[in-house]
Amino acid sequence: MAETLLFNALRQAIDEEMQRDPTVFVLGEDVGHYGGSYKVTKDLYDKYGELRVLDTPIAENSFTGMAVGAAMTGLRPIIEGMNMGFLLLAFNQIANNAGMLRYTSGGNFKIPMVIRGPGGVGRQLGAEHSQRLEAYFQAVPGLKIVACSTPYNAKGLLKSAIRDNNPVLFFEHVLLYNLKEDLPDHEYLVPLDKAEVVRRGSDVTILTYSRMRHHVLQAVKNLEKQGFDPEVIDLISLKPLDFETIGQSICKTHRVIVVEECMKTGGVGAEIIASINDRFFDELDAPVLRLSSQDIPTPYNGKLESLTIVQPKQIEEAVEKMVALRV
Amino acid sequence: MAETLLFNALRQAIDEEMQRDPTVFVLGEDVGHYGGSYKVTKDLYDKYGELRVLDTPIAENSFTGMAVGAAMTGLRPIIEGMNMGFLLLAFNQIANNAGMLRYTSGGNFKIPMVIRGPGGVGRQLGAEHSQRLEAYFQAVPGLKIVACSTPYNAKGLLKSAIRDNNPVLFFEHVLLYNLKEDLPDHEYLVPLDKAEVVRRGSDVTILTYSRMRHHVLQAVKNLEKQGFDPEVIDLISLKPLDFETIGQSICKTHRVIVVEECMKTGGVGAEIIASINDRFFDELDAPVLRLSSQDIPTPYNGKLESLTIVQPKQIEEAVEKMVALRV
Amino acid sequence: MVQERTLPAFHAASAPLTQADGLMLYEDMVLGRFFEDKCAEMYYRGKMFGFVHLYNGQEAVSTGVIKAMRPDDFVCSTYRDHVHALSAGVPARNVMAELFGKETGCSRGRGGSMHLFSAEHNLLGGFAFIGEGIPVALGAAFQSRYRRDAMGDAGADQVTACFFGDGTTNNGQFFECLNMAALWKLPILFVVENNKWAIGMAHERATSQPEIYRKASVFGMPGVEVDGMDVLAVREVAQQAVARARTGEGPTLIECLTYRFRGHSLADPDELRSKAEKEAWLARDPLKRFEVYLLEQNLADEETLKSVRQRIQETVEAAVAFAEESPEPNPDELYRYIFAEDA
Amino acid sequence: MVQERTLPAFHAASAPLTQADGLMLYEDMVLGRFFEDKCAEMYYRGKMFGFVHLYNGQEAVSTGVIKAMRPDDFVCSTYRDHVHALSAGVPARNVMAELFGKETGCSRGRGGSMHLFSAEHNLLGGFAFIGEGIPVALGAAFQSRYRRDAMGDAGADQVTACFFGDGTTNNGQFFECLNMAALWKLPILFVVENNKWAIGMAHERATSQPEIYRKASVFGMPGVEVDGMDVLAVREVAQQAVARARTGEGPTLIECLTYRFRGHSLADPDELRSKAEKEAWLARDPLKRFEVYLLEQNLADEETLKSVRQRIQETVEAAVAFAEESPEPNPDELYRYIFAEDA
Ligand SMILES: Cc1ncc(C[n+]2csc(CCOP(=O)(O)OP(=O)(O)O)c2C)c(N)n1
Ligand SMILES: Cc1ncc(C[n+]2csc(CCOP(=O)(O)OP(=O)(O)O)c2C)c(N)n1
Ligand SMILES: [Mg+2]
Ligand SMILES: [Mg+2]
Repeated sequence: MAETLLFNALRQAIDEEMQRDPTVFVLGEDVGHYGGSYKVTKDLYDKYGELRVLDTPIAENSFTGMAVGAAMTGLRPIIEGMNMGFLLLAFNQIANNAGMLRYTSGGNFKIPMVIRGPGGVGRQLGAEHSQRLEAYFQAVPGLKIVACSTPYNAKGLLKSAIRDNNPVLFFEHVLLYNLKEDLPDHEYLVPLDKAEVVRRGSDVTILTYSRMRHHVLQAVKNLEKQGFDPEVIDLISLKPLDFETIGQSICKTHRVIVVEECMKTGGVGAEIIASINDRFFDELDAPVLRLSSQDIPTPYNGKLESLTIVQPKQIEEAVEKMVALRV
Repeated sequence: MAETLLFNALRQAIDEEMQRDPTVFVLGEDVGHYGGSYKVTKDLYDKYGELRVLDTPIAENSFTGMAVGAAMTGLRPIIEGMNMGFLLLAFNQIANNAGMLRYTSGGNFKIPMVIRGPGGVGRQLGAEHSQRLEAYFQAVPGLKIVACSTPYNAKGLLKSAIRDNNPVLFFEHVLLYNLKEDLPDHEYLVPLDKAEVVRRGSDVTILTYSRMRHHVLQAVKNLEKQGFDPEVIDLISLKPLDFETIGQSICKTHRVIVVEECMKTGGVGAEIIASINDRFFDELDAPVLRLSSQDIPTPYNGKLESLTIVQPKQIEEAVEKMVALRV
Repeated sequence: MVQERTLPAFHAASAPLTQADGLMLYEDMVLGRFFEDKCAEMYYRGKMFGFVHLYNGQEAVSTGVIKAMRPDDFVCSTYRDHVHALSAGVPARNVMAELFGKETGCSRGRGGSMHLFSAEHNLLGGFAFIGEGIPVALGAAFQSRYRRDAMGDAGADQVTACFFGDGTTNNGQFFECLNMAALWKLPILFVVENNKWAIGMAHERATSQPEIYRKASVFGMPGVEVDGMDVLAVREVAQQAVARARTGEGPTLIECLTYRFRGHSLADPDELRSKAEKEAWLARDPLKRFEVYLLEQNLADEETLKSVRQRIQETVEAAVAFAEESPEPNPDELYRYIFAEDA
Repeated sequence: MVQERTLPAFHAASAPLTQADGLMLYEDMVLGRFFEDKCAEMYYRGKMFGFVHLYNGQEAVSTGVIKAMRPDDFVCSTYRDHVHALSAGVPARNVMAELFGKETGCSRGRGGSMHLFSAEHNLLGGFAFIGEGIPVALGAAFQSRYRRDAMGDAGADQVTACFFGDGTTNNGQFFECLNMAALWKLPILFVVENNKWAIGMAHERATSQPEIYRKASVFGMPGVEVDGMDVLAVREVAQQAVARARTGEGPTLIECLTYRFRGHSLADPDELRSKAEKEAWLARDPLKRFEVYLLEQNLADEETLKSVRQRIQETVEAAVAFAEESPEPNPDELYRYIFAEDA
């Protein structure tokens, strides 16, 4: 298949799954006529009609709850959060109903739904449109949380998420929609719960996800030249975390750096470090290094914004410090 | 002063601050005529009238936003969440506006407001009324988060929170309202950002907060008989964490147990452990032990419910294991 | 005391009732009443815990609406859900067992009073938070339309009834869902049980326009008010609304004027409602009123009614015995039902 | 193309206008227009970033409402906030500097286009999320009432105007706040700028009842519709609403029928709106129309208007120069303004 842009990879995933299963439908703001703010549902309206590609009023809490009700009664909704931040208005439906209802109902209902859309820090979009929401949602019981990072995994993961019988919060990154990659011609799925070892190495384990995968790889290019050999793991599944893959790496390298775009306080990195403490403390030769974005609303000014998130240079320095200086 | 119940200590705090400052007012569901579901505002309506003790319609998102607007324009609202869980409906206003607006406005406005009410796992109240919400809110920039645990600190902390010029999320515990304690006759404040060393000791540092403080103390009674000497710290401030107090203790004991009612994944304990890793890794003789509640919606059944949260016996065992066996 | 609203006129004669239907409605109302009385007793005896919200006084609404629906229709409730569950066909013993927290409860003891669910009976819940059930109900209604119009299943004509209180109609989800239901002509009944109070908040103190049914008008949706103490009146408006929904004509907002005979929950001191108000409404007890009607219309004699009551009393006692004897959930299954694979 | 709504009749003669007022309104509208045109230019030249939502076509609303208020009244806006900020008195250079992300911006470069704030000018924001400004505005209005009635400050008669779009009126916060405003008689104007579209969602596809002003009726609140392309018509309804609010009579919902002349934001391809629709509305340009009116009524001659335009053009150019020359925020102050103590 020709080079595919990430947003088109997502579109293909949705298209294929809608074709395959008539209970799959998309709903959200401007997903229909407009084709989605980031073109992920472009032209699907013409193909599937207004009920299967449902343009909703701007009522996040209620259309999310509506999707829960539809999922309970046998449909498989895919909610597009035009920006995932808007779904803060639906926090109650996502936490109490999508996440908890199955358990609280004693297994009466299952809730196969996907909540997907762009998150993360964009390019000068301002505080509300540049959020790091995984921190807010990671404690919700019953939710699976996934972050895609390449056209290949975006497509395969989204297909798996749509087929999963549980609610999946699916994060795309607003600055990755135009990544390109050759995708296979045949159908494929990527499992939701497996971290991806992006680069094998022996010096140090770098745990990352979403856009930061690319910042890490940029740093790694320079680090390689200097003779460093880091192992890079893209977590993919932010909840549950794949501690099999993470653990194998730690037992090999004994050093860990977490690189995340998430808020530092209470972020995904915090949980990773706590879990490493729980499980692999004795394997560690040094404290885990936590590189997160700053605990501030994302400022609009470009320079302040760059200071807010982790930059490749900082990752390089962290690896150098940890590996070369053996601190 | 005579023995005071915790809910009355809170009531006194509000009463004194309303008396002192005419811009302080309370709003929420049933805070007026009804006197609050847990009687924290009992009779204040008669004393201060309907605008200062404002009964709101059941519209959490909007009355929270209304409080933000009132705070921006010079009032000092105290929101009562009848149950703090209901404020999940106000997540957007709490995160984007209460928490972030000051920063995003470049300091144009300050937002002195308190959002208080009962949280935590009650006695068979079911999943939605037995939430552990600090996990959901801890990453919000700009928020201070406080958990009171005794009549004395409840009163002093709430008074400080009301006087603070920032948004404070103030957690009470639904099962602690009837705790009794002799309170001083004179006015006092308790600082929002200081952890409380509840018991000095040398074997191990137990970090806890809210109701779990009492579970810990119950465990400690038995542990003392066995000759253990744990240091017990009530965090009080869940954000920011008081790492001065925490650090001093760790440098003394070199062993840490976190006892929280919070969800394990992404809970307050996760952030504590990650921060200890960041700051005091070399002081640790063993991995931090994390005792959290289970990552499930709180089940209604009493036995399952007890299994969901940490019990004193488990705390005892954890200390024994950590200290006696030196694991 | 606030002036009571004038009730809309309703002449039972306009809706002829068979004897069988009359007894079926009566039985359902008696079941609701006796079940709740038993709950109060069990609560005070320490058999059930947490917040328990009883339905006494409002039985005509549950019975009038749900018994106008088909068993394959959907019902969505609130924390005041026992009686809706019963009307929807969930056996009393499974509801009682749930309140006792037992494995045989309709939510397997995990839910409790405010979280009753039964997939088998198309009971969508039991929602403990105000208003959050409305969007969920909307989803079930959307699903019916979707099956019919997007999946071509002509038989997909299920209707959804969504119950909630006056206080809830000040919450945004109510309005958001009225709009979507009308916009997409979804087969749903929004049934407001206006019992004049939201815990301690009198309806007029919470809303700038107390006539809730009128709110439908600005969504291009029919809104009707009905005497919620008269099961036949409720039944009639429900039948019309169900018929409209079933044939694809869209939603209806039904405001039932009713009253709860007990405090908000069993933990509520109930000090704010005046004695006069309570008495005025108690005098309109829907159960007594329907009894009188059945007798007057010769649809039943004292004997028959008594035997119904006896049978229901036995059902409720049996439910308690069942609940008592049922096992607790297995502690090893603490994590079961988090994910769909744990079925 | 959807049939356009019939506009409510308005006779400018009924609201006599002084020359000074005429020129003041004209100047404000010109400022709004020229400022936004300059923003488009600067955006394409890479001077500003992110989502930038321009106001072209809607100027009669901002000017008509805000210029009917006092400087100490409150204004609350959305992401489409530049022109509201200007009408509220925030100097063009501070708005422009904000869009350039400079320390001299009204939000000190931290906010950007969708987050304009100015405590000095009682501009409450700049809210990037739909509807979230409505409750905040309500809070400012509550504060006025609180100062007057709970703190005894008889001079506390400030009014708050809250602006938002048609799409936003399907969000729960809109309804929740209408209710509270009416219930507590708060001094607030809910100003709906119905420009027929919410990004790519046509208003009729998003709402079951497109006449938004009617929604006020079920909250016991006056609702009026007005030609949003006619600054005098807007001004008149605003003046009445402000007077009502000021004297304690409560809120008003004002629906302004208007249109945006550009895409939703500068990133929007704007492919869904028909050419015919755009042309029909462009022909009703509020600025041109008001120009004609001023000339016809002899309130100004060509010369005067031209000099106003020239002056405003200079103001806007000066704003750009100011923004260009202004310093970036100090990186050391990355954490400043998180807490009140960092003032
Ligand atoms: C989101 C939310 N807010 C508040 C509550 C607390 N609460 C429970 S019932 C109730 C009153 C509801 O009144 P109404 O809708 O009239 O129903 P009724 O109880 O009268 O049947 C309130 C405020 C809640 N459960 N959920
Ligand atoms: C809570 C939330 N949901 C969605 C959006 C994305 N969004 C931005 S503007 C807009 C359309 C708003 O339309 P309208 O209210 O008519 O205002 P207009 O842009 O036409 O002025 C949408 C959906 C948002 N900013 N916030
Ligand atoms: Mg009620
Ligand atoms: Mg619009």
